[in-house]
Amino acid sequence: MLDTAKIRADFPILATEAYPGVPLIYLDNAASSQKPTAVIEAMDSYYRNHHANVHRGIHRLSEVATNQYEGAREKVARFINAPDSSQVIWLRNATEGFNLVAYTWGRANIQAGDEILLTEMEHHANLVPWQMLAEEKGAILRFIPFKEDSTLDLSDLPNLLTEKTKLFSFTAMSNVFGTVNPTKELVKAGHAVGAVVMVDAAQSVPHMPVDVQDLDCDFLAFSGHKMLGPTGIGVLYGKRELLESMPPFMAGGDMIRRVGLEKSTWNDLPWKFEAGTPSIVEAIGLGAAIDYLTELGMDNIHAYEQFITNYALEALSEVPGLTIYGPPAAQKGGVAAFTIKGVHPHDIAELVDKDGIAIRAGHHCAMPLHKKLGIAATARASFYVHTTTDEVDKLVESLNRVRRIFRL
Amino acid sequence: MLDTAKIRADFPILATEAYPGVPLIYLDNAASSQKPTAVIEAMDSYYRNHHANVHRGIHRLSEVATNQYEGAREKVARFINAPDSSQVIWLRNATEGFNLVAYTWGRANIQAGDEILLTEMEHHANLVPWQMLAEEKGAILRFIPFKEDSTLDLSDLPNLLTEKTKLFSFTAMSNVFGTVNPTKELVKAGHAVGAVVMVDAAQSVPHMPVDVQDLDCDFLAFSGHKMLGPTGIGVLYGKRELLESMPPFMAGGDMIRRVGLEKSTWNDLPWKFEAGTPSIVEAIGLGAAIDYLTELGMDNIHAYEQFITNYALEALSEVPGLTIYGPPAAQKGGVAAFTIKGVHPHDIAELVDKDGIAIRAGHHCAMPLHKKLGIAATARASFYVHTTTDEVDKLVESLNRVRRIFRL
Amino acid sequence: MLDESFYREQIIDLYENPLNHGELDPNDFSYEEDNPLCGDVIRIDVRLDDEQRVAEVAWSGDGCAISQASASLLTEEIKGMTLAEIKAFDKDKLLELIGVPLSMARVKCALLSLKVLKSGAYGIPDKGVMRDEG
Amino acid sequence: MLDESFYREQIIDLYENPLNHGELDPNDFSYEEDNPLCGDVIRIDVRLDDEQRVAEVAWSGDGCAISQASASLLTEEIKGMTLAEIKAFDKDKLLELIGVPLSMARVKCALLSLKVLKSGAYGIPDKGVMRDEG
Ligand SMILES: Cc1ncc(COP(=O)(O)O)c(C=O)c1O
Ligand SMILES: Cc1ncc(COP(=O)(O)O)c(C=O)c1O
Repeated sequence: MLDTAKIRADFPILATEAYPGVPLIYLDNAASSQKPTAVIEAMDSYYRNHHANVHRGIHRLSEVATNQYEGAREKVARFINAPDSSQVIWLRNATEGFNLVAYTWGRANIQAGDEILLTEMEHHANLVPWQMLAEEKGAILRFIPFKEDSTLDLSDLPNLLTEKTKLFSFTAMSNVFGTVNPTKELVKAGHAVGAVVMVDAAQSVPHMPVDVQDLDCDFLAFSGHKMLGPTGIGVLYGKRELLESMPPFMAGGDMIRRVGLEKSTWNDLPWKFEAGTPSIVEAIGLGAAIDYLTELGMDNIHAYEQFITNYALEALSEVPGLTIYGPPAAQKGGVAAFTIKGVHPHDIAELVDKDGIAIRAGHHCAMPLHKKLGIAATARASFYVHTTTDEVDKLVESLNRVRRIFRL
Repeated sequence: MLDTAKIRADFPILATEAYPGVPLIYLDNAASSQKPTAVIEAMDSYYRNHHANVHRGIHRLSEVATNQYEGAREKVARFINAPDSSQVIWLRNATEGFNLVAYTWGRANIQAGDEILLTEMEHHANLVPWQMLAEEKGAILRFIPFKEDSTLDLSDLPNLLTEKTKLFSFTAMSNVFGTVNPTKELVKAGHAVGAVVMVDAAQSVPHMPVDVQDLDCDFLAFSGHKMLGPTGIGVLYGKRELLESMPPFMAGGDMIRRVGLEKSTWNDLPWKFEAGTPSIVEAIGLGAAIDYLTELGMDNIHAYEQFITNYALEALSEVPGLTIYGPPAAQKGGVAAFTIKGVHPHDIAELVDKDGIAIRAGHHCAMPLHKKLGIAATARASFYVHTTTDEVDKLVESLNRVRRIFRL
Repeated sequence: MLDESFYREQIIDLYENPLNHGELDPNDFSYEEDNPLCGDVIRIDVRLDDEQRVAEVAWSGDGCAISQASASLLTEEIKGMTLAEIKAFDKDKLLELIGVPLSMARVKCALLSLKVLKSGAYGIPDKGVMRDEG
Repeated sequence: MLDESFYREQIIDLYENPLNHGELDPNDFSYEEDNPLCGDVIRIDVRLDDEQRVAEVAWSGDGCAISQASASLLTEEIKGMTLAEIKAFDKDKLLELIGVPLSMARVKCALLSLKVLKSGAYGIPDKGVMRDEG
């Protein structure tokens, strides 16, 4: 099991106070994670000692910067077991990954009448880019529904996933329910009908071991800021033949081979998809985050989060009037979305904040999911390697006070 | 005049050594600038004390993060005198700005036979996105040539800039020649024929006062990392009516108002163009860089760079066999691109690097410019607020040693 | 350290027993909008008298205690006002009526009702035309 | 602190007096490529003998001292080699021939000639077909 006391000492922000005398309890990790000292210092030290633009420079600083930057790409490749680091494309965030695939692979391959299969539990990032593509091309969006127990209803899959399905994109883990979907099986089902399969790994890569070769997915995207890394960096993994066959996304410096006034040719992978000066320090920071996560061990992290989630679900269920959305802990990552009868989630979040507890309230960028549940918003507590049972207890205590304020 | 000794103390990297016993002389500022302590610490402190995802959160951290992040947007707006901060769109880098406009405004407005006018001195960032757009739409690219003296040849402008010209995009300052183009006059000429005018300000905003209302340009893009700010952040300024009329670029969280399974509606400016978790700390870092630049004063910075460039041009001209590309110092920003007869620019850059001097060699992402000059590459020294005459002298000394090694 | 007085009794009272809650049909203007941050929705329906003053007003919708209390307080306050007065209604006035210190995100909740009201007030011609046609 | 011995005399010698410089026309294969980093271009033309061994080789192009010296050294080295030997030519062997420590960016310069040579060698069938047609 993880040594949370030791881990907490690695996160400077966890020693701060939300309000004078009120220590911070950070339970908003699914929105964005905090950063350990090792990550902050890797970036700080880079700027103090090594910064230069990458790739185009012969001088030593540029060489050092390029080595660190490309070294971070290799760390990512190893972390997700990509066959080669050239299949790791840097993005701003996971969201850019869906847009990149929609604009490049999508516009080149999706035609009128083609179907794109998603699920009803997708984050807007894995929904709206496909809506735009479908509208442009006259393609059809279809959705795998979720059941009462917040898991996907696969009973109708043979009708939803057919030879018309050109793309199948779904989340490995819901950021609201926490549902961990059967990713490998779904990839296989997609391939069986000849679909290209993309995985939204924004919530899975930070919290459990992910092996892209084992999953056999065609594309997979995630964000650095949710996995102890900096903002401004994300990753798209893709199968080589696909990435090579795709037109570039953005154009500019570094992504070209030769440029004439009228025509240009493209650079090799991964640079073909990386136009202009990239997020250099952010890549290096993500590399440091991966070192930190690897040191803890993704299996250990997953096991610890199972434990703390289980603990939280039990503790929360004792709050009168509280409803938790999502499957039981065994099928669930470290998030607990809930409502309390008689108190709007906004009011819950604001009032527990006064106790120093940071949770989120809203639709969590999953409006259709909430619409189907018939609610506008939920409150959501989400956990990570530094979350303690004591913090969960404090949340429960605070929620009980919220109820009292609302005269419940 | 700027107090360079005082300024240099603000840049930790300037106190480092390129090789043991060899202090760093950083003359690659046009590729990417170094960061003052104030910028590094603003980001460091944010991660240690305030990080959270922005916009969607009610808890205090999210509120603080959102305030800092949106506060940085206001700093940018004031810095370039944008009418409103909602016209400041965050990008990864300047390059993304041209791509954003090409994908959104461009695809909605450019038709077969329309003309896009550029210049022969553009960076690939302001060339290749238009090539892709022109190819998709059957539009025609035209180019304002440059003259022997490295300034634009405007004699044929009435034939190049006509009612067929739907878009006119050009650089305010060439990153190779240093030529400062008559931006305001060119914008006016573009508007006179009804063209939309975009300015590449990647090299101007870091080095001189820029006022978008005075220029009256429709779009303007620049990068944070070239103006003492972090990597991973850039800015697109646009006129409100244009930005409002444009479809979104990338889709996902934060850029939407309502999301249904089949259809979504877009958020207000600027968020309509900002999908997913943005580069939060990078925006804050850029805000700190703007504070630093403002404190020095953009007029002072420009005057100092005129001085140091003048000094460098004179000193370099004494090196036998050295040719400088670009106009005289009065029309030129702080870059000096040059070749030495008998030594390839690569060899120059590598050999001066051994003296601790970082300069760049290559096409500087301006292949067509070099092609027209009939050369594959130049060496380029580029200056900033911390560059001293002593550093320039050391460069000249080092170049003379390069000549000796090459038996010249 | 939960400041239990933070949600003034009044807010909770109004949340439990809202003022002017309901819908008016027909009405002289009606407008509905949501806060995309959280999905709060407010609709305000207004009937004017012969002098174009607010004769009747009702609000409906879903939302947090702040946005609901704000809608109650606002609709109570504007009774008898002219359209011009509504258009000039200052947001600080509403925040004052609410009377509790609000964070930025909550200010949006608090002002949603005012935004809806003003959109409706400015939208009258359009709405009118639509009603005439329909 | 400029290490003047860094560019070994040999590199400068070869830069001043390249070996096997020129073009071969006709040839059994010819390939040209650039290093997009810097615009260096190398072209290598090869004529094979009856045993499919390199009989004649010439290179042309523009570039830095490293890429030019590398082309001289490589073309000198492969004379008499079979296609199979060329395809198996190890890049470390070439770096050894160059003999000066190189930074990453310069390793690309140094290996450009080998990349060109191998591309040409692997491309023979295509080239052959094209020549037959033309
Ligand atoms: C004139 C000019 N335009 C555009 C760019 C592109 O900037 P970035 O690579 O930060 O997108 C640069 C810098 O390389 C430049 O000098
Ligand atoms: C499941 C899921 N997908 C995609 C995203 C988008 O991530 P980002 O905002 O970093 O692009 C998120 C996070 O908000 C998420 O939880």
